[in-house]
Amino acid sequence: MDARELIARRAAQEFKDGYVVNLGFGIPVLAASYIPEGVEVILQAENGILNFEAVTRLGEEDPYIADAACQPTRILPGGSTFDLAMSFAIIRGGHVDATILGALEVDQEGNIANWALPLSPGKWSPGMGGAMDLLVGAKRVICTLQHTDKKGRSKILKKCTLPLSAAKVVDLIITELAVMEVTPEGLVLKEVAPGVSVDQVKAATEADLIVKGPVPEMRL
Amino acid sequence: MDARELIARRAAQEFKDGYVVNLGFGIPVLAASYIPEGVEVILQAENGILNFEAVTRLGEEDPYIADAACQPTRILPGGSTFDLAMSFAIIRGGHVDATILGALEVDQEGNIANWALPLSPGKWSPGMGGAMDLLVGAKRVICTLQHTDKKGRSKILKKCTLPLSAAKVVDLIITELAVMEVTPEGLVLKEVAPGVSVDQVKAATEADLIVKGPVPEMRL
Amino acid sequence: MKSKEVSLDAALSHIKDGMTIMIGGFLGLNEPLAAIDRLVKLGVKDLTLITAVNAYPGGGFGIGKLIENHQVKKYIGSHIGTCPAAVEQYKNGELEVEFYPQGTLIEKIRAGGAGLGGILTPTGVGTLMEEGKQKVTIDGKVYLVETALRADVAIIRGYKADKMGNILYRGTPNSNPIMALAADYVIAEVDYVVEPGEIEPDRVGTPGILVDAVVKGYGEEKTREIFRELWIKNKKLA
Amino acid sequence: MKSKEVSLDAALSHIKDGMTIMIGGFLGLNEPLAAIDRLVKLGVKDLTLITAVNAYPGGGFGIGKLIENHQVKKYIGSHIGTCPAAVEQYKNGELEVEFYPQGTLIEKIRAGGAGLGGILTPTGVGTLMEEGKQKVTIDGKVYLVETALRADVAIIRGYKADKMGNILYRGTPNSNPIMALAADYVIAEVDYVVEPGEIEPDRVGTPGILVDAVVKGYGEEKTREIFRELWIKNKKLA
Repeated sequence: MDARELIARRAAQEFKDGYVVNLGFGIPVLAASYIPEGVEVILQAENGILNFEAVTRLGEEDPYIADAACQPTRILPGGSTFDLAMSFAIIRGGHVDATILGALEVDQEGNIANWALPLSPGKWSPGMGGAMDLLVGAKRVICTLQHTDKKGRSKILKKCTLPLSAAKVVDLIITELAVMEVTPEGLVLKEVAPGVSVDQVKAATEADLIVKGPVPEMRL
Repeated sequence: MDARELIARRAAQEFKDGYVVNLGFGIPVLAASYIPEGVEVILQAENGILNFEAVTRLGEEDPYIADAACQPTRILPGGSTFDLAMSFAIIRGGHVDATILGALEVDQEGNIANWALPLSPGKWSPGMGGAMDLLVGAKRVICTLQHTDKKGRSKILKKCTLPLSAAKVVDLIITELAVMEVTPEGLVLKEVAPGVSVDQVKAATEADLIVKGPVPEMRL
Repeated sequence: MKSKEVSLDAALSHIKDGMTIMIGGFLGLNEPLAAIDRLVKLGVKDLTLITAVNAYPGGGFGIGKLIENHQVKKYIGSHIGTCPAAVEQYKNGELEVEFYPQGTLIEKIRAGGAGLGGILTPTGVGTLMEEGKQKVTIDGKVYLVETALRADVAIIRGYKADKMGNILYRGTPNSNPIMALAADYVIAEVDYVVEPGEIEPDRVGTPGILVDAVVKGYGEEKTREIFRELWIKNKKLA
Repeated sequence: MKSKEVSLDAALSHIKDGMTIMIGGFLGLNEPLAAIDRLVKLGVKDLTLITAVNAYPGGGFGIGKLIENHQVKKYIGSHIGTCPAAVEQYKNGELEVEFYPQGTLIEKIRAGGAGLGGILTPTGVGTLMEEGKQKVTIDGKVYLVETALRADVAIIRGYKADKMGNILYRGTPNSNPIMALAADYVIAEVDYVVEPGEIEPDRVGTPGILVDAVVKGYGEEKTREIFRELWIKNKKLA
């Protein structure tokens, strides 16, 4: 199992039956493939749909319906479409139970940076899309990302260095090494990936990690 | 012709072809009966309809459609229904060409009072409904009212005494005696009713009336 | 997926004395009449009631009954003149009244449902509406800060609902779709309950995720009778 | 009642160099593709372009063409990453970019259309979005003042229009119904033009009074072809 699949599988454990969820691109969308048996969730996409699934077969696509990545999409029974103002009323208004989003950096205070990479001095790219509203509005924010960057530097920081998407909003961080919860006392190590030790997680993490007793293995 | 009919007939002369109009209860609604030949207007009601007419015959009513007075109503071809947020987006957003509203008092600065009569100290009734938004949002505000109250006191004042509905918004005032325009210089007497002299209007008016040359008779 | 259809009493059991409730409708039309009649029977009291406008002119109908039955402690809306009991109780001090321009009120409710702190409106500037409110100046123009408004429970009226709570409206939906966003518990009274998939996605006016309980109201036939009788009595139909 | 249906060129003649325009659509979907292609031919330039998000990933489609053709001086939206030309021009200083969170942007546009001065949002507090903005505190919570946004011209995409300009949307209407309120001149590109009365009042997503010009786009059949080709090319359909 590669890192992406591991993270997606663990993230899928966070789905609860009946949850309304909005999934960011990449690993979060992948998590939908691993929803546990008996759990039904309702997907929300910020372009204005509830309760949909991807269409992949030629001839079944509808050129008036797509998801937030403009992929061909089918509305499921009980689904609906609506305009962007309604979509973000749903998102910002606390009507989404959980969002799973990727990040460039996340820190022990629950700050998250996922919209801005430096393009040239004072200029950032690519932009936040709907992420800032999701981070502020969703009842539960789950952040999925690889623990370290390509150079091995921790993306789980004491303090984010890139421009924030939102301050103090992240509830749970899931990486290929660990599951960490943002609490009022700080970042608590909740689970370690199979075959990974607490010390290995600590070594890969710049943030201060609180370890309370024995840390169980990641639920998958 | 009684005072109400006279005012309504004159107000109807203000309708222009293609106008979107919102009419207050009483005389303004009556004005719709006197729309000039060749002029088509689109009625807007604040509960959320465009392009409608009253239904008066038993069996033609629809218990899911009514106007802003909850009178049975029929949508005309090209009409539409929508929610209150959209209705007031239309009203406040400047998408209504003209509103004709009644008033308790109006003054030479274009202030208007039409929502609050004293009920007991510090308490006012009946409330403004949609009037305050219409007054602020409609491109043109036409105020229809009887020139004086039952005791013969002018309702066209130097300064309103009752709580305002909106400040400096009235464009035109139509009474059974005269038509007056609110201008940056003050209140200009534009027309007098048939058989009414300028002096009679002045005598019945507390506001300062500007008279520029001979005043024509009211267009009806 | 568990059906959201429940009995009227099960849904209304969420309304307790002293709560703030929003009720959709406009002077009686597309108002949840069955739920209101039942609330009158149940007698919950000390309610703060939020509606766009008040009762059908003259009262004795829809939300007018709640006020006439002295169940409302505070009324928030744009107008009370159509409900003699509201005017009387306000005058004698039994009923507290908070007025907002109708366009402001619906935006306050929308803000409450949309996670906004409030909106900036030109409506009410230079009037009593300014009292106690913050102002913001943008490009030299003054706006009132009107803050978000929410309720413990909203009772809305739709035409059809599916069992997942998706609502299709008919005619003038007025305040109903906005209130559906702005309460902790949302009850939708409808004429028909259908299976998921029977309401086209394009026709859903309120997505089911916003609705907690679907209840059957008086149904279409009785609704037709009720309004026919009302409008004949008030000389609107001949 | 005079028909609002006009030719594409007659409608687009209202767009002049230097104007601010809003274009509905979401990564190409329900975007007014025919009007955009024609605008590229016409070559109006120095535009300020407002869209919810940018072009279909990779560009070369819909609004991406306007940017690739160097007709846009300033872009206002929530994201540029899907449009390589936008990123490149922003980097080299040719294109000015103003970012807003998508939910903030749509509320700014809605405020512009609804006569509000702006809205108060929690989104962006504690981030770069605070820069240069007023804040309002309500019950101890801080909100950003996000001011109203309007355009000279909006080009929206509907499915059907009647000749009075009433628009019926199909599928995900995204930013179109909101932009229809917020411009001085509104052009609606649709697949079908029908007579007044042929769109049910309940189905009207944008009332005709908001629309100045109705133009026929590529039509439903060509739209199906365009997206089939696009999605096949991008390996979304097999």
